[in-house]
Amino acid sequence: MTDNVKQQSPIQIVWRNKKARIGIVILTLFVLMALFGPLLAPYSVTNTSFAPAQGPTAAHWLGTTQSGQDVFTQLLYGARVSMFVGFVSGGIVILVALVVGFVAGYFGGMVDDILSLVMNIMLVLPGLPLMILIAAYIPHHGIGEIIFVMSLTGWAFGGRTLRAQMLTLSRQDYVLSARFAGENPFRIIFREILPNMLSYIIANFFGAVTGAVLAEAGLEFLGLGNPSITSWGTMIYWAQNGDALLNGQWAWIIAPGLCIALLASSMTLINFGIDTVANPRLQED
Amino acid sequence: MNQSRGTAQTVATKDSTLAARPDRMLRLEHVSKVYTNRDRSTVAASHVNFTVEPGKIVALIGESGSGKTTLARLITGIERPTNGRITFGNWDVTNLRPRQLRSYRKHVQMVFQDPFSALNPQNTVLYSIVRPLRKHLGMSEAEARKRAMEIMETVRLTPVEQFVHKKPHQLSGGQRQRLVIARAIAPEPDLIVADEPVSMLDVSIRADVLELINEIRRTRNMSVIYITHDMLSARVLADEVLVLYRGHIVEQGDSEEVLQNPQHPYTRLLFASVPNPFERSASGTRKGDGEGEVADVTPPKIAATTLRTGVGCPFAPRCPYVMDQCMTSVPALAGSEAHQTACFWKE
Amino acid sequence: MRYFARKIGFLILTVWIAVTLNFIIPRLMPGNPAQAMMAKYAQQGPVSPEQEKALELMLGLPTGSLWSQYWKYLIDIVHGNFGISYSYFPQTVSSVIMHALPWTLVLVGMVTILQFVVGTLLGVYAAWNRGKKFDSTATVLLSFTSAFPYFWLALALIYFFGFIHRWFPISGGYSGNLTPSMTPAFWGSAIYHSILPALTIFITGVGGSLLGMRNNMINTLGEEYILLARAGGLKNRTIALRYAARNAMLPIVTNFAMALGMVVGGSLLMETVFAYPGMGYLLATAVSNQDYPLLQTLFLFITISVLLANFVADIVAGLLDPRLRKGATR
Amino acid sequence: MLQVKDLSVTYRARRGPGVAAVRGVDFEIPDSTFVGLVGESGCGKSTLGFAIAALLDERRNTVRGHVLLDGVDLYQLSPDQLRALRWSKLSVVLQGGMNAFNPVLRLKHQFMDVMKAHAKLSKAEMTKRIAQLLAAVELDPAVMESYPHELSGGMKQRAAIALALVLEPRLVILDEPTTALDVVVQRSIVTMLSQLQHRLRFSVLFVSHDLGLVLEVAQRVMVMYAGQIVEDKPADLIIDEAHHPYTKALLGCYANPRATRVSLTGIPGTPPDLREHLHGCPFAPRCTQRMDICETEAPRLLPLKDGSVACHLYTHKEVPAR
Amino acid sequence: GCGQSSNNSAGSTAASNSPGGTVSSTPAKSSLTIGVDNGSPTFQDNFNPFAPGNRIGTSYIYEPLFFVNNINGKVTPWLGTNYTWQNNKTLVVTVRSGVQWNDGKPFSAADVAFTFNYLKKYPALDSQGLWQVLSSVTASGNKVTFKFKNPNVPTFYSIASTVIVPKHIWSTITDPTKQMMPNPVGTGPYMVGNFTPEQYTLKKNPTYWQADKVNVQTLVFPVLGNNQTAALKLSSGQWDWATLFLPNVQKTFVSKDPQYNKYWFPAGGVVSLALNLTKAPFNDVQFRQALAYGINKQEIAKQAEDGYVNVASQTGLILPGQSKWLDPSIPNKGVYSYNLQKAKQMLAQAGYKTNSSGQLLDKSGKPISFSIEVPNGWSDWIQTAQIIQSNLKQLGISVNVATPQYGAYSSSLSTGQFEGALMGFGGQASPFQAYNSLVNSQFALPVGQSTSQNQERFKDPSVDQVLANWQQSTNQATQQKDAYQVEQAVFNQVPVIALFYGATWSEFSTKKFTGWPSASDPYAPPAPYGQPPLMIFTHLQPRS
Ligand SMILES: Nc1ncnc2c1ncn2[C@@H]1O[C@H](COP(=O)(O)OP(=O)(O)OP(=O)(O)O)[C@@H](O)[C@H]1O
Ligand SMILES: Nc1ncnc2c1ncn2[C@@H]1O[C@H](COP(=O)(O)OP(=O)(O)OP(=O)(O)O)[C@@H](O)[C@H]1O
Ligand SMILES: [Mg+2]
Ligand SMILES: [Mg+2]
Repeated sequence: MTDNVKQQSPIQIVWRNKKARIGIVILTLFVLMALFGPLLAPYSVTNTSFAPAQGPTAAHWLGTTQSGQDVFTQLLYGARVSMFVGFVSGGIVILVALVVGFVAGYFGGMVDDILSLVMNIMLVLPGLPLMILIAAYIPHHGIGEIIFVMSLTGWAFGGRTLRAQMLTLSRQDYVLSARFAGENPFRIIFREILPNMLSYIIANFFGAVTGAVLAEAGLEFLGLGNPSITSWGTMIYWAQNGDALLNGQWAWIIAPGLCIALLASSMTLINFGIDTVANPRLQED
Repeated sequence: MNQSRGTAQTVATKDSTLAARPDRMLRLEHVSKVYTNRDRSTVAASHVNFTVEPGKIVALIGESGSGKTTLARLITGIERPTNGRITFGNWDVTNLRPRQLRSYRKHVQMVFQDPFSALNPQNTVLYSIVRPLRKHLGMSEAEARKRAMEIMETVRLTPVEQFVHKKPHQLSGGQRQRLVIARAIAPEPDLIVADEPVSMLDVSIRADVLELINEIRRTRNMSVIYITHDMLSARVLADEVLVLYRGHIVEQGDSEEVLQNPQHPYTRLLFASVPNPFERSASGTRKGDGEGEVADVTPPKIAATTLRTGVGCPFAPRCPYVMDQCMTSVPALAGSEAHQTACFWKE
Repeated sequence: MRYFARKIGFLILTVWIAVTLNFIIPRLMPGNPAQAMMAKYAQQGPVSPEQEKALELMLGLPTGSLWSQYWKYLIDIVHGNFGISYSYFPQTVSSVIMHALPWTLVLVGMVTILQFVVGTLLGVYAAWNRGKKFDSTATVLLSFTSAFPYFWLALALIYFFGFIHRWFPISGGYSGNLTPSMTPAFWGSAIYHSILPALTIFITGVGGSLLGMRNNMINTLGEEYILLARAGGLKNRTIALRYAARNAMLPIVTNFAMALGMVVGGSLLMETVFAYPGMGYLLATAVSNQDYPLLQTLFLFITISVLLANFVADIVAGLLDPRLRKGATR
Repeated sequence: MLQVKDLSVTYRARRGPGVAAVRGVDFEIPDSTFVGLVGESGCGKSTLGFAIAALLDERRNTVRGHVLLDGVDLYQLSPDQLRALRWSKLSVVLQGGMNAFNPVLRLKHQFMDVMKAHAKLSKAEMTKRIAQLLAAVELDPAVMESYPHELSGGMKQRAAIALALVLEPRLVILDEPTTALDVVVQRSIVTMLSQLQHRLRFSVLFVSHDLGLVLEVAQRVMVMYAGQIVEDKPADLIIDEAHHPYTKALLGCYANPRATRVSLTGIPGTPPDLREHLHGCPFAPRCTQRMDICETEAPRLLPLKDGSVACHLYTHKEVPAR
Repeated sequence: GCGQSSNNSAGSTAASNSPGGTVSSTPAKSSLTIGVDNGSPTFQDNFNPFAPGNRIGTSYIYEPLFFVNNINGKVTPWLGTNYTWQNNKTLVVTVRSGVQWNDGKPFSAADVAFTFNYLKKYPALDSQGLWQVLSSVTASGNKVTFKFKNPNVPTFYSIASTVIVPKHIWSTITDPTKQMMPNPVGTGPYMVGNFTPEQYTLKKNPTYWQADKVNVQTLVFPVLGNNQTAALKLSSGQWDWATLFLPNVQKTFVSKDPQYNKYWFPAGGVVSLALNLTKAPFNDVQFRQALAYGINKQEIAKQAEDGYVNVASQTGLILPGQSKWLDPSIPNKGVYSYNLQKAKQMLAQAGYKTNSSGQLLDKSGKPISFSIEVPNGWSDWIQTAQIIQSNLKQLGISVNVATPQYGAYSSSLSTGQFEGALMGFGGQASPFQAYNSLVNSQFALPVGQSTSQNQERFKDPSVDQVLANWQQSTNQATQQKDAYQVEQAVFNQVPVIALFYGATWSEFSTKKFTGWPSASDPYAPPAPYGQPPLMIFTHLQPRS
């Protein structure tokens, strides 16, 4: 009767997954880049004194912008904003999703019906167009506003999965047992249920971050963001306003896009691993 | 409408040394529970009356869907009855507010069917036992730990030091169920409701767990409601037996009485369905070949589910001895105090 | 029947909410959206009060209490009257949209379906050959390509295939000297123009379909009925397609909503880069032109298209999955 | 008819030792015999059943030994030969959960898929055959038009048995076919199964953890412990003549409803970890009649007068060494 | 039957080209492809001169009374042959005879009078606000008489540039802004040819009154697409004439075909930093002057505008085009050259202190910080604001660059609810128009009320007085004297901080036609929109 299969810690399971390992390595690199970018950057990000619109050279690995900034420096700084926006929006999205998912999943009944309906509606409202619509009306576009728009349009997906998960878990006998042990609802949620859905939360978090990073880039590209910050999205915005392609400055456009793609896919890859925690069937042989 | 089937029955006690203490007596009076879904409603309990005296083990027997778990959930306050009253000592279980419910559960605990899902995979053995001690008995962490270890001794999770930091997945099925039981007895409840506590366990472990429950009952003088579909284990463990069919109690009484001499056709069907290895060595033939007792009773037909509830005996559609009377009125429990049956048919 | 009734109810409710959002959002934000337009005219010279009145009348600015505005707005929408576009003045918003709609519908619709079919089939193949070379290469590679920002990929394609090599046109939906018509020349031109845009959606989208299908397929392959089908000596093809893939499809069809929302967003960015005459580019220009009536109606149309597609997906899911039809599990 | 020779199955692990779930099993099932296979959870019953049906995923485990069906070794066949042989000679019935049938196909079509894979039959012929079979398992033939979710658990299990019989196989392997069901339903299905077996004369390998149930329906019972068969006997004899201490202990876990009240005894201890190499008799740690040799030497399955047993008690006393 | 021949020419273009079709880089000899009309983003078939969102080609079809060259203010007779001020409240214009509408009907003074009275009838059409000044317009013979309510001489330029529409068509149109006009009737050199939402052609009007001077037979207007693709198309030689901001134009355009590819980016207006003069410290002249010194306009011109433009004179005049108006006593042609030291000094003198962390404090002791609003997506302006931001940081002023949508930007400017904003002004034929709308306190409405002019809300009665004088005078010398006074005021009081001259972007190819305007022959701005094309097309000669 003993459960003979020795359990591995979730982290081991994730790390054992080859794809997840690649993802973790890439993500770590980007986190380091965001943290230490300014130290690594060859120049100051506000320095506009270089010969403008140059292709890659030894001094400027990725060339310079049309207004004479070093593209590589911008790329390093851009990691900060892009990841900040991504992770903060992702965090807020997950927080909102958790609260809504919990309230809906734990209390059930009418509350659940209403919240589920709201989530389903939010889900079918197309995200980017809604973001554009809101961004088009918002008078100011600071980072805060971008994060707000992102969170507002992004929470429903996480909310729905977390609600479902919450629903499943709160029907588990051990939750009922905890009630028999005299635990209060608060503790039941945080001590009994939450730890068991951690992998879902993290997977959803990464999903939300990926979405936010891509959406931020999209908004910035459309000029609906804040072009005076340096993020990978604004880099592409400026690159295309500065006709980078026309000038043959492909590095100016390719580099930030590649970073976005790598960052986003690193999280997708990590999620391969995290999926296997919740669903052993997906584990690699 | 269903007329009264007499007031709550007190099942006779065999052991007079355990005097009835009314402050720890569970009493169900005309308890009904109707689940209403979108398009249909299910009567999961119908006019159930019984009492459980302190220190007694009462078995609830019935096939799947007969309403056993429903009764357990009603008694433990997880759900509220649609009708009727449940009292435990001075508690009116039917009207507990959340705060009261929590203190009620110091006195009434539950053991779940599936020890795999009743334990949080993240929590250690010690934590699982310490929590109810702290919450219900208000012990300090140190006290609770000490006490928890004693309880582990009681349920024979020994050597204790080896087990305290294990997590459920490191335990065998039997050990898990012991842990579940340890958890339930930790706050020193007066009543434990055990919903099929051994049905998920291997036969080789069942006896031990049942024995443990029995022992605890004896040493701690708790009442136990033992829910099962397995008549044999009920017979081993219980003092009294209640047979449930579609939310109705169709037979009840002293366990030896009822199980040695089942009266209701449904009880007979159940009894005949129990696999019995010893049967064959006696007869020397395989049951399937001949008539045997099983052939007496018609197997359930799909049509049974379409029966309109409330009219006639619930078992009538499956009953081999069905009479006209059965279709129009509901039989009430009748018979001696030690053995009552709700059936119009008499042998 | 109940299943469909509920779906229709949800459809109507969501449309109503989208409509109401459209009504509320502009009113929550500071400034009168039409001021933008007036200010633009006013740049050319002083605006007298009479002129302002005339402009307001010309643009059809709302008057009256909020409730009466809302009523009028709802009634107008029911009558298909979405007002007049500022940037296409005096054309109605609906006629402007009707010109853009087919482009997006055909291009995005076709590519989405293609991408979905190809991705799903590849997903089936990858899951069936789990752990083999194709599986591991395809999953990693495609999770990378599906993380490409749409606009970025579009720019790269334009640069390499449109500008450097000049194999494909870099913008527009068809050659300008052809009149939209059902002639082969026009269709040829339209298809030729749609190749790079289509490629953009396809490359970024196919990964999602593959990965989604692969996961579901792996789950499904672990089900008992698959084992039973194998024990039954069914052909691998039958097991893979009729038993596994068909069931693995179900959650995907139901989750079409999310996928479609993404495609719509992606195609919007793609169209903007390619100056493709569809809804997405129209939406992006409506933003920069401050054409709020157009902007709102576009959003509404996009929402309704997504909703309808979802509705269809739900129906298809219902047809594929008998459990849904009875409303048994839901 | 079915011969299993020295069959071993190991579930490979990515790291460390794999799970040796079946360890050198030998037995035969003659024609038209109802054989029960019992043992505690995790002792390898299902694995053995699946190995006999050649259903184990070869990428994840190693199967050694031979499974001969009418003299043909299943593990020597090409995939196509194996496919042809499946179901027509050997079929399986799995636990009666929600998942034994494809949820999106009508039962009829699932029956037909199997029939089409093996024989060319017209639609009408197939329909007729399905109706016959459903009637044989006491189901309304109209049920064939239903989807799986429209059936109750018991009905589904009957249908699964009908499906197993659709090609008149020689051997049907049933893996815990009634565990998910209620006693009453279980009883009626087992009864029906045993009558069918009697009538149609196919062989049955009935896998269950419920010795009581198996003893009632089977002609022969094999008791499995830790991946090995420890006792193999005609069912009639087991109660009175069980040889292996494990079998005896198992029997002690059942109460006789007809007899007067008895207390039950469990078997203390837990089964061994199948990942480990086992020294000596795997049951030794739990055995009340343990001898020194049990700790060091593994007993082999040796024939007795009726059946066979793997226990040193008999190797050394009653059974003369060969 | 219209324009079969020109359709063919466009059609043959497609046929002869690569399968893409859009790659119409080598159209027929006598046609020009012009990249100017953007659509929104596709074309609607509307050539109604009064409708917002009409086609750029509309201005190739309708003509004004006089052609006014905004570069130097030179007036060329067009549909009007001559004008006289009978007094400063009466203007008489003589109308050209022998002109035909392109539907064959004759053009007359009655059409002119009809047009102006039509604007009166439909105020929504009177985008220049003519009828705030006019009292009547009447025709008799070939003369049209404009009577004014008050003397307002500079209004002549507005009258001159108003396009004339045919009475026989428009007299029956009762909702002129909503009238779709796919086949417009005008007097101009071109008429509508072939139309699709992605491209349209104009063909030469055979009965044009100066048909002999017009050598280009067909004009092709493809949809511009977005900036990115437009630049790629221009660079790859698909267009003969375009108006795009191209970075590094020498490399990205000229070098692709150095013999023929030309550009000319003349100044067309002043881009300035407007500060809200109703708020402290912006209401302090010395503060504004210090800022004017503290902003590196040179760097802005170089970085944000790729060095295509010049630093603007603080006088508000567009130099060198309007140099005849420039008061010679103003130093350095009115440019506040960048001088950080001087700026700091001036601030200190004016009593602004800095705190320990280097922040500049206002009079109440709070650190000065403000935001500069720039319309969303105007990337060169955003860059400009970013440079200002880093310049002013040197002075201890913290600037936030806000990029609201144009509507929000425009409404905060017009209601005066802004701190700083980039703003364009000027570019008209007469400096009076620029000054009037920049500093006339008549427009400086209280904060909260909407105004389209003097949005920085500058008030100086003496300046108002001078402007009123100027407005009434038909005398060149008086006007000059008044202009000097206003210049001085604008230069010294810095109502807005002039940054650089906004350019008229124009790239063209001389491969097929020569005679384009240039710095040495600035007969018209080189823009393919507005009225300059009317002038330019009478100058273009086929290359022999
Ligand atoms: N939450 C619920 N909603 C609707 N019906 C319910 C609900 N819970 C139980 N039922 C129905 O009530 C009846 C009794 O169920 P209950 O779970 O009490 O049976 P049980 O005797 O415990 O059966 P089992 O042996 O299968 O556990 C069944 O028909 C069941 O379907
Ligand atoms: N896919 C697998 N990978 C690794 N180990 C496995 C796998 N399947 C089963 N096992 C292990 O093999 C042993 C035998 O499993 P099996 O399922 O055959 O037991 P069983 O006798 O059928 O048990 P039960 O009565 O619980 O069904 C167990 O220890 C189990 O943990
Ligand atoms: Mg139950
Ligand atoms: Mg098994």
